[in-house]
Amino acid sequence: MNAAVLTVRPDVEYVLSAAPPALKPRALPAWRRVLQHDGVRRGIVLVVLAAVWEALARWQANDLLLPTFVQTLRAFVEGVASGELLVKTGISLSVLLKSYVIGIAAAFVLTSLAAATRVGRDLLSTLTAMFNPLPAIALLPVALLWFGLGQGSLMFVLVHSVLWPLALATHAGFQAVPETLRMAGRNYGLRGLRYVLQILVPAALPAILSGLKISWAFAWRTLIAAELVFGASSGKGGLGWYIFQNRNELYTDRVFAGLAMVVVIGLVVEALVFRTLERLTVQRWGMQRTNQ
Amino acid sequence: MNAAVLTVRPDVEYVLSAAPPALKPRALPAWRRVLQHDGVRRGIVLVVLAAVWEALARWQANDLLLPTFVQTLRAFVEGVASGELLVKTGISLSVLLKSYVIGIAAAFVLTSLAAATRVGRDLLSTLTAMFNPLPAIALLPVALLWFGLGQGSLMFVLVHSVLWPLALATHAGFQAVPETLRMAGRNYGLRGLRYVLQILVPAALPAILSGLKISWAFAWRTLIAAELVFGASSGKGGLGWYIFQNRNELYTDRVFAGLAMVVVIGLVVEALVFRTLERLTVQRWGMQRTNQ
Amino acid sequence: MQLPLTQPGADAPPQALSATPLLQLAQVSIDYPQGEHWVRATHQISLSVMQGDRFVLLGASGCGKSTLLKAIGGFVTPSEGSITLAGRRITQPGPDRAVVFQEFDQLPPWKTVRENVLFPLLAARRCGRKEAAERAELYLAKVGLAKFADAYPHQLSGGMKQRVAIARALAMQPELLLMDEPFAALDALTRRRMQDELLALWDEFRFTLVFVTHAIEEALVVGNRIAILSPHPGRLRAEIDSERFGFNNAGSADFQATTQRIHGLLFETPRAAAGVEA
Amino acid sequence: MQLPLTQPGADAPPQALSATPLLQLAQVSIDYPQGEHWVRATHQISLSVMQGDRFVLLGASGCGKSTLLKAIGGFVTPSEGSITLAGRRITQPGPDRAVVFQEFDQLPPWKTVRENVLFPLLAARRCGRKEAAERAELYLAKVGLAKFADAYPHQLSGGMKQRVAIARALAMQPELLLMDEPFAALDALTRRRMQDELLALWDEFRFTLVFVTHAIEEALVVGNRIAILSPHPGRLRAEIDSERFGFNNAGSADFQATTQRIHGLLFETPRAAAGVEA
Amino acid sequence: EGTIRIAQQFGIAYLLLDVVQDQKLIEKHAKAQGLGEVEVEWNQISGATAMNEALLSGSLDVVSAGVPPMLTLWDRTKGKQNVKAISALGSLPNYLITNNPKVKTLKDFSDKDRIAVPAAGTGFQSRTLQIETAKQFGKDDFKRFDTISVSLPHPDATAALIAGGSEINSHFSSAPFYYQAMDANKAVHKVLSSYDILGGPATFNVLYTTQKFHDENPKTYKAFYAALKEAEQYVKADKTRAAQLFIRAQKSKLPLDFVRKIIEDPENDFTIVPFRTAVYADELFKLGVLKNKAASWKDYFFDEAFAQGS
Ligand SMILES: Nc1ncnc2c1ncn2[C@@H]1O[C@H](COP(=O)(O)OP(=O)(O)OP(=O)(O)O)[C@@H](O)[C@H]1O
Ligand SMILES: Nc1ncnc2c1ncn2[C@@H]1O[C@H](COP(=O)(O)OP(=O)(O)OP(=O)(O)O)[C@@H](O)[C@H]1O
Ligand SMILES: [Mg+2]
Ligand SMILES: [Mg+2]
Repeated sequence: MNAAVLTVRPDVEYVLSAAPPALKPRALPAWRRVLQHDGVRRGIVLVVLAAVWEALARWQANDLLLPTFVQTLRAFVEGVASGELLVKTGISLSVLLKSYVIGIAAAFVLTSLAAATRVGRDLLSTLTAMFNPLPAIALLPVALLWFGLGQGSLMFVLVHSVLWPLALATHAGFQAVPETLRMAGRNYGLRGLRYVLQILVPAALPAILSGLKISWAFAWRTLIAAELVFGASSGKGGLGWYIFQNRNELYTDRVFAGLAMVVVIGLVVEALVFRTLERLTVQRWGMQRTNQ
Repeated sequence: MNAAVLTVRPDVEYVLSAAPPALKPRALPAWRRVLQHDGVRRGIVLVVLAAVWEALARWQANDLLLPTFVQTLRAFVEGVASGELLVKTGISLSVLLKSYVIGIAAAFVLTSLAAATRVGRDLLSTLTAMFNPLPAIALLPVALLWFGLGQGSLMFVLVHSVLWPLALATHAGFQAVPETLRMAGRNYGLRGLRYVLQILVPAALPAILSGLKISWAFAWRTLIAAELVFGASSGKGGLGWYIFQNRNELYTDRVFAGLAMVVVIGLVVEALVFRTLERLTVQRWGMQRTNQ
Repeated sequence: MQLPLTQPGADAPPQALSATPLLQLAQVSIDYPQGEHWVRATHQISLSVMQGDRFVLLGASGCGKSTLLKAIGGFVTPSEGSITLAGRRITQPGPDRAVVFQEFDQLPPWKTVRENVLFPLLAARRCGRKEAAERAELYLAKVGLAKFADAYPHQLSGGMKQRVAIARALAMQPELLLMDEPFAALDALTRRRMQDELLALWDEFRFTLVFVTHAIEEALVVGNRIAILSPHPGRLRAEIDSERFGFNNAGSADFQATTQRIHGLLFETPRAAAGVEA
Repeated sequence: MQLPLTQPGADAPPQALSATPLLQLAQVSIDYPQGEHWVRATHQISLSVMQGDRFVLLGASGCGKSTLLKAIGGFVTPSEGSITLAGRRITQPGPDRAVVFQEFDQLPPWKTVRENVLFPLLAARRCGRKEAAERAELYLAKVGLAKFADAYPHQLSGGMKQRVAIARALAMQPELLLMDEPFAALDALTRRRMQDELLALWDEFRFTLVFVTHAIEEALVVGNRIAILSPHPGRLRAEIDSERFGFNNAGSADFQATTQRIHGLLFETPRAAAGVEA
Repeated sequence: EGTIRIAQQFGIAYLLLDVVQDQKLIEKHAKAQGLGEVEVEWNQISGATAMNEALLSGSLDVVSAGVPPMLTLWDRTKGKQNVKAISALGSLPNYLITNNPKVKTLKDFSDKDRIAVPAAGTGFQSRTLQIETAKQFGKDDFKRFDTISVSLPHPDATAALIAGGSEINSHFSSAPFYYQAMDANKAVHKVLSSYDILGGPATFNVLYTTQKFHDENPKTYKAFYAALKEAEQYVKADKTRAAQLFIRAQKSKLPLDFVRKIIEDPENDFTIVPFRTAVYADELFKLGVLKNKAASWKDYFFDEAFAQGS
């Protein structure tokens, strides 16, 4: 061993230089700093999409089927200015949020049961496999029987569309929590609900967040579709109703304005709620990468 | 230190006994062994659900809105025996599977891009936030413009319902891959597609599987709902059309038989495809717990 | 410390203590499923840990030390035999046994270093908020991480993570402390400091310690009793008394000789003749 | 080994080698984001690692050893200074530098032990399937895990996982091998065996090794050159030549003295007078 | 020329199209026109909205829906695609029925009642109701009953009415649903018929297409129109045969007697001649729903239909 002796180098000792006391963020060129900002980059994506839409619509030249971006924008601004669009959106949002919260609560109960007992696990996987593929219209008759017309039934189908995907995602997240973390939690004497709340939920938060995003989107889809069917009792129709009415009357620009409202809300909620949540939790905790 | 000297115990050496050469699974009581089997336990859940349904339906006594389990079962058996239900299911399944595969491929492309570049990431999160909440009916006019009536449009809206949730779940899974594993992969010189396929996908498999389950279910939901609207081209309507037609003729038991087919397929796919996949992958690899 | 320390009193003979071990393992075997069959990790191990013992589990890599510790922690159920703590069978984990795991990912990543130390104190309702905060401060200082109290685990080095886990377990001031190679990721000086702290705390509170290590010197210095395990499957090879060793005599001839003897017991194939049936 | 070994030939003076170090760190500083500001992990470190060096990074817990190694691996980008390998700046990771990480979760859990060793060989297209399989067999045997070739990582003990990672890196037979406390989880004997294997392989292939450890003895035995780092932030404290130490003279007076000297360099607050500006 | 893609909705009201399809009448008349083999594609789509979209997107050549949706599309495409009607599909009444014994006339509806219609506010039924409301309560109050209207597909509304006990106690219903409801629940009674509102037998559904299709496929169009005429004769000639044909073509599970009863009902006239469509054109223009005023029904029908009708 050590047969080929390498060049002998002398021992060296160094004087320790003091470290810089406080470090500032490295200066970036201005254009990179602007690009660094999420909103700006996404704004660019949006502008490009709008341009593509405009071009496509002009080329198709069939504004009863596909109005241009500008036409839609005009209808959107008119709808907002007249207050109609905002009122309808408010009605929809209130139903949506209520159902979303109920759905989250129900998913939480189901997955907590599944985390605690084998019966709960069987129940969860059987129920999701059964009910998740059922379209809202299938539940309509049953909903009518139990909740009558109006909000009750609407919320029933909305909960249906929130509950299952969220429960699936959350359960998958729970099951993937690392063994060592589980052991740590149980070592603290945590059991039952406290174990779920203090260990499983935070540890599975990335999965839960993706479930929340998915079910938020599906709640919208279902709401718009269900309001078409359920329509409005006593003139209190929401966004879906607005879309439906205008579609029937072939005011396609207003239809797209209504849909644009859904898109805008989707973008705002993504940017303000979900991104913020991610930044404050999983990214801060190093459980989710921010860059590649 | 060592102030309170404890009882002095002598040193002991032991002769090592040979370990039992092969270990058999511990014997369980017969009833536990039966319960150990997934199918049996879920069967029990199903029987209980059927009983609840039967009781509820009898109590409501309104078989135009909610037929009993037995009535539905009869209609189901008749439908299968006459072949009608099977043919319709076949038509729906073929469209569904095609769209599912296309949706998976599209989601894979989007998430791979997102894994590789920041532009991809911005694109993915903006597109999902925008399009995921849009109901299928909103895409209908555009789908008709581009794909005409029939399978093309149907597949378009189905892909829409598969793509976004799957992309969301997969992306969340990718982002949560532990840093050390990423470094290991990049250390092997893996980059681009090979990195995604050989590191990110298996490491994020639990999240991907839950995304696959969710989007499978939503593909069904969308299919049934879309077939109601699109109806049948040259008499080739699928399960959704079957449900619609029988609903129009007030054969509620057949409507429920059609829905029962969706449920049965859901259960079978869950048990045969997804469970098997989980058993062969994430559970075997210790990435998903099998019990609490 | 919750339990009043049982001192060997004048009216009780010293053997009285050994008559009621705090922790008793009786013919414990533990199996893991592997593919179609089971693999035995530890095989028929019997041990008695007295109140106030600093009991070391020593053995080669893969000999079942962690498995045994997890069984004492209540995380793994033996397939044979029984583990009793103060006469009661261990069936589940609990905050009466604080555990330092071997893995680096034992710290909930969503809690800062300070919150990580506070977490079990508050979860197990060991003490009030204020006392918990004081304890956290104290023990973080003891492991040299006061400056990092507000960092998240992913911002720490491997050794720093282990030190947080140590602080967390010590702050619990449990009756029974289970530590799985807690100092393996630490440099010589930090390790020495940690060992010192541990022994000083033991001196103060006289808790019972079960300590897994793969370093013979550490076993001799930290423990007063050493169980030596043989691998594949883990079986008990010997039990050695090490009450007499400490930092002060780490260079002594007795120390060296015992080190050598343990080395032999650990790594030489046992000669049947030398064995003494227990 | 891909690179032909550069032997100090008769016609080339010995200094010729030192003129072109294989790996050169020039004033390397690395910062991590922490909350609103940055935290400096390593500060202005300059090092030269020659072809065939067994270069040890030694330092207290949290002094930036892993950070430096990750920077050499190409996983972390320095905020100041440059790292060059054979004259080219390191910008990204690659299979020319096999890395053994400090964490236990570096093994893809979806691959068996054997597949884990095969994975980089096939991914980096180091060799054909058949040769890869042979190498995997060989190196798994070297780390004593031939029996566990078909087990999955989650079925292994901590030390066994680390040994798989070692086998995986060795099987790569890279020009530059980066190891981050690879033996920390191993018992005395296993550790000694691994050190032996490593040195034997070095003797055979003369790769360049950068080895992180916190154990002074291990540094002396394994390395031929030791860089000593001071913590918070990590700065270079000294460089020590340790070519002359090996297992055979581990008890010698020189060995003891050097150990003491390193201990002092590591843990005593430096007196400015004693320092020699490099 | 030589291909035609047609869509019908579901139900007995589209009987003429079932006959055309089942008897391959287009193919027959195409040969008579010297067109040779024509390609006929039949689709079933539910809802006027989807029909309109399919027509506008060029996915279909000929679609079918109620008179008001056709008029809306005519109104919106005037000067562009110029969608116009081809022919009627029959004069069939729609009944406003209820199971609330207190409701005898339109004035008896209260806030508590709920009227189910397929598309509240816009569909055939709602528009018809709006015309009557404007007549009874004044032009400004024509949306009075929209607030108690509920969008619900016919079958669900029928089920609700038969079962009773739900909030939905009234339904503006078309055949065969009002037959079923009144058969199954004796408490269900008629409040109003669309014939009362429109002043006599009036067209329910129409077929319509774009100017482009009409102009570019004169022979196919003629063949189609001739086929429709023959289908009308076919139904008139033997109503039992027509009922059997319907059950066969639609794979319907309805009993033959029931279908025959509907076809034989003198109120139901399966004719391609439009009746009283102008009432909608006039009234909906007055209500501001339509922007263009039709001078006569001939403004929104293609010439081929001018021979008869109103
Ligand atoms: N979850 C598991 N599934 C299957 N086998 C396991 C599992 N955990 C451990 N084993 C096996 O049990 C044996 C003992 O493992 P254990 O972790 O107790 O060893 P250890 O003494 O702690 O080793 P080390 O010093 O390397 O940490 C090993 O052979 C290992 O392969
Ligand atoms: N991802 C990170 N984010 C923020 N700070 C970090 C991160 N990783 C390491 N650090 C900090 O950098 C410093 C050096 O960490 P490093 O892991 O290099 O230490 P080390 O010398 O390897 O220590 P050990 O021997 O304990 O493994 C520590 O103070 C640590 O807190
Ligand atoms: Mg271990
Ligand atoms: Mg480190």
